[in-house]
Amino acid sequence: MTDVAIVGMAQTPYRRRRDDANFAELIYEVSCGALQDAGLEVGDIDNFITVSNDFWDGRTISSMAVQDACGSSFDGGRNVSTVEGDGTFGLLYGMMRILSGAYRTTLVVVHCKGSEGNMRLITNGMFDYIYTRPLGIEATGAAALQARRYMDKYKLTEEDFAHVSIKNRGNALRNPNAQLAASLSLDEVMASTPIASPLKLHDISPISDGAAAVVLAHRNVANKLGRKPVWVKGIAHCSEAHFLGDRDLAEAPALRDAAFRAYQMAGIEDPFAEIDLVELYDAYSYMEPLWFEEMGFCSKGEGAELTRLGATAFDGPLPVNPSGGVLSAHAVMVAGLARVIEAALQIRGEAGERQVEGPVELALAHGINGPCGQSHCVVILGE
Amino acid sequence: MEKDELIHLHADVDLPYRWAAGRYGSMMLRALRDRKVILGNRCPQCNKVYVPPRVVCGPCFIQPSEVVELSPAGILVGYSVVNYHFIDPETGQKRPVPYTYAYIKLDGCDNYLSHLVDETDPNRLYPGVRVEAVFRPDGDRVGRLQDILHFRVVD
Amino acid sequence: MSRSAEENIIYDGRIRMPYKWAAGKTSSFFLTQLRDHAKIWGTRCSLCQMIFVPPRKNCPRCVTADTTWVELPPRGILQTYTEIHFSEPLLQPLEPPYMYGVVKLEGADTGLTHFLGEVEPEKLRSGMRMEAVFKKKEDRCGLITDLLYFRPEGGSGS
Amino acid sequence: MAQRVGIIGFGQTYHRSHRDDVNGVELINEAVRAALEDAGLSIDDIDAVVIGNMDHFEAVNYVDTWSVDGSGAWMKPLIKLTTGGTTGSTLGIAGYHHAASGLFDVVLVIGWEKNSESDTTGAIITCSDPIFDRFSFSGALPGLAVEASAYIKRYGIKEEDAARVAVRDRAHGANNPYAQLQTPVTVEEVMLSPMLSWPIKLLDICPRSDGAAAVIFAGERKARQLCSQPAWVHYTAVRHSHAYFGDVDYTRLHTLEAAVQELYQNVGIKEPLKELDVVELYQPYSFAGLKWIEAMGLCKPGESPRLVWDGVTDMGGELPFNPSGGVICTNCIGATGLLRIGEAALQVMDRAVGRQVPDVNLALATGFGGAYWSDLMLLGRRPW
Repeated sequence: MTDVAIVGMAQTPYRRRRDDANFAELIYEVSCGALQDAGLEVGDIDNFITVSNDFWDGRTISSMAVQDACGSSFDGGRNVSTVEGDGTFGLLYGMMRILSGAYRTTLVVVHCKGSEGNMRLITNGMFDYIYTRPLGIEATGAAALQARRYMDKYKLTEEDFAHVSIKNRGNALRNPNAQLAASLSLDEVMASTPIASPLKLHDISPISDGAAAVVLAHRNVANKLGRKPVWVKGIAHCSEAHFLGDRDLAEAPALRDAAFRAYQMAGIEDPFAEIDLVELYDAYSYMEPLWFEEMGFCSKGEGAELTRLGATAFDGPLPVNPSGGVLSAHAVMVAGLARVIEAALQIRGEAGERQVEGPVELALAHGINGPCGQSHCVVILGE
Repeated sequence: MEKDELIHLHADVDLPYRWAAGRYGSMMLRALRDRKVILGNRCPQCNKVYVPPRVVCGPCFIQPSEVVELSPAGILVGYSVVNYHFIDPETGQKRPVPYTYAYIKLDGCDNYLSHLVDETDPNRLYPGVRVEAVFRPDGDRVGRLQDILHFRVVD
Repeated sequence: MSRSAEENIIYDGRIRMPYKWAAGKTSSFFLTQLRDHAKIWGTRCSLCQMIFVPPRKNCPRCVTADTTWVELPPRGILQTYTEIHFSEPLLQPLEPPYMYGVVKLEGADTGLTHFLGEVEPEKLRSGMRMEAVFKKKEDRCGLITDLLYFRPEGGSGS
Repeated sequence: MAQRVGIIGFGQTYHRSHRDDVNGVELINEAVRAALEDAGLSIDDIDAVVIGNMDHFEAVNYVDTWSVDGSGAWMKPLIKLTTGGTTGSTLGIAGYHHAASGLFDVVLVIGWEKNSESDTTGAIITCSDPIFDRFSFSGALPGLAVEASAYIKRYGIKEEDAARVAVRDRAHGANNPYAQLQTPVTVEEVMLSPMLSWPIKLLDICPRSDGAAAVIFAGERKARQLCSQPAWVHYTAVRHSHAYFGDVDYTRLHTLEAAVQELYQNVGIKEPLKELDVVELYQPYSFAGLKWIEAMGLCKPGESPRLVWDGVTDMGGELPFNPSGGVICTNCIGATGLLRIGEAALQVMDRAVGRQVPDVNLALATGFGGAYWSDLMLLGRRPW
């Protein structure tokens, strides 16, 4: 349990191209939206965190584009910092700066326009330049190696993964912000274009443009606001080795570690029984069961079976990605904060058509950095 | 002695981008291309006029809603005759030097426009000297800030 | 005026820059041994005894720089693989479709990611024994691609 | 949960123009091992790792996950921050908040750069807006030249005054075995060095360096347990305003003025010249050593040359600046701000071998970068 709550949030719809808006315009939209949602003025915010990536933006110091738009230049300027990584890490650092006693309120903003760069070149750039980059490997090729290893180790099939795409793209039909929403059949997924075996087109998240913002507040502020605060009950992050060959790609010990520490902080002993909803980073279909298992919701190798049985369905006992997940909209870095926002909306009971049945008292949101989920951040949100 | 040989890896990193100018940027670049006009926008609170026009006045956190046509002329606030060699990250090649990089305060505008001046003689360049925009001819303008070829010193 | 009437201006540009990365002493030894002798070397941490390929100047887990060289055989076990079908000419050194795999060399504790060759993708299985195929000596230039690919041990698996 | 925080260890590489003997990950590891050794810790004692640099100097994306083998962050909490020239100070401030939040006790903070691996000016140009600024932008020099020339014009400052600042830092750098430039220079030599962009000459500006820095922050209980004299973090302040280079007021460094005012007010500093004992100023060129110390309220506008010529900012003066030799002697950009913090910490800890200022109670470290942004961290001998 921590003393920090989410008191405001906003996100843009996620679309393949937002040629009508530059980074500052996306950020100004969500900054104003999150402040309005919180019932606060920009002058009430004493700390800002921007999240962006210099490769995706094609700009060194990519945060420069959004300093004015997030409000950090307001009235002579406020304290601000910039995280380069998933939005959940921005949330984490924003929280730290409140917990340290330095600030009372924090606006966390994140943007990415996947439409403006070349995803394959940009993600090739995250691999080591001596041994791996010259091979031309990038995010999807690496993910395919992980998917194959996971299948082989736990005797899973491509059909197992297809069910995740069917579920999440189906969930996205209820989410107006989603980019890809469809009622897919098993045959359609299985027959979709091969990209990097065993991954096919429908196993892979789209490239999206979008932005998101969250207002964090210390307990003393949060309790005075009109809105029902959504508390950050637990949070933890962890990274494992970089070289793909240093890792057993069928395992995610860093996620296991982060989830364990986040549960400890939140006082969770039995995650499956206690957590009501999960929004996790399913950049590829196989990631959902893999992450789900490492979060301790079931034994290793059982995640896909649970999906097939409907346990993680929209109306199942533990809905996973009722928003449609990253498979339905993937603005890189934004996607982790979008998971947080989706989980928080469910706790507030304000998720509209995608509101799951029954009360959501405790939810898990998750973000990743680096190839094949090398680094993870787990956030536990609650009433 | 191969043990002492140090290897370098050479890469010509080439990342293509298609940056969107956005609502205000597009408005300005269309006006430049179609009408040879430089646009700014004015903050309704502090009355500052900005170029390029933008979605927000940072100090006021308000949309500068009023779009204004700026004069193509103004004063040179600061400049630097660039004489040193460096790689232009747009081409991967050395950018030709010398050239003059300048901050220009257009008449009616409160901040500066970064651009080029077609003058490298330091005797003709000084802060406060008047300069004016030289536009590319009709048909050559494509909707970039480089549709202003450069600024020139007005005697 | 409707928004659709407003043309969005796009700036088609690039970041294009030459980079010169230093491999450093440790990787330079690995790359020159690969180039000159078609040999693959790893490093052993004197504390945890783990053998890493590619070699590390310091142990990534113990952080100590107390590591020693170990020569590894050019063969090992296939841990995972993929066949790449998508095309990205700005990036790919080979014409798709082509294959990547992770091969754990005999005696090493980590796998090496590289191309796979001389095998039909449907014949690939995790756990297969693989061996390294090197470029001809005159074509080797001190890059990781001096190792051409791994193929099933004993020659073509197709 | 909130706790006071002290710096308990600092390590740096020997900074050089080219470190071809190590790659980036290995360079990082040198600083990490040096910091661990300095603090008497092993990597197992580290609870979280913070790292940063500027992506396009080395063309490495996601440097945090890429560098795990060197940073020691394997199976540890790891985060990356980057804000341009202020990256190093941004990282140090993040290290402080990691520990101060109570979420982590011992935090390893790493800043690094291998500027030899690309064209530094070309890479800096990529920080400008790609549509409106980049085709004309020419790196760091022109903006600084505009700032310096406006300052000269307004206060009648002489180029020799700035040269004296460079002379001071180069003299100090001779005391620092880690500095890239360790040979002193004279005012005449600075004045005769090639003119790069009037009034800035070659010896007025920083070099480009390969190097890394690592600083270990700890919460109060751990800090007292692990270190006999931690450098306690008293306050941090940051201003990152402006989106375009044409928005900057080159006659005043507003960001530094605002950050300094916030810091002085909250800490209760009324006479900074008297109350501060040493400053590690992120001073990328000599003129900043005049104009910016005025922005810091050390003297009235236009009066800084007198302070500098009188030796007030020299070793042995009332308020020594940059005992390490500062940025003019070493500039591995992503590490530079963190080097300021680490060097300031050494001064507070009384461990700045060969460059120690006597009796340091309060040390100020600054960061500079982006579109004329400023960061501050105040360190003290006693917890605040």
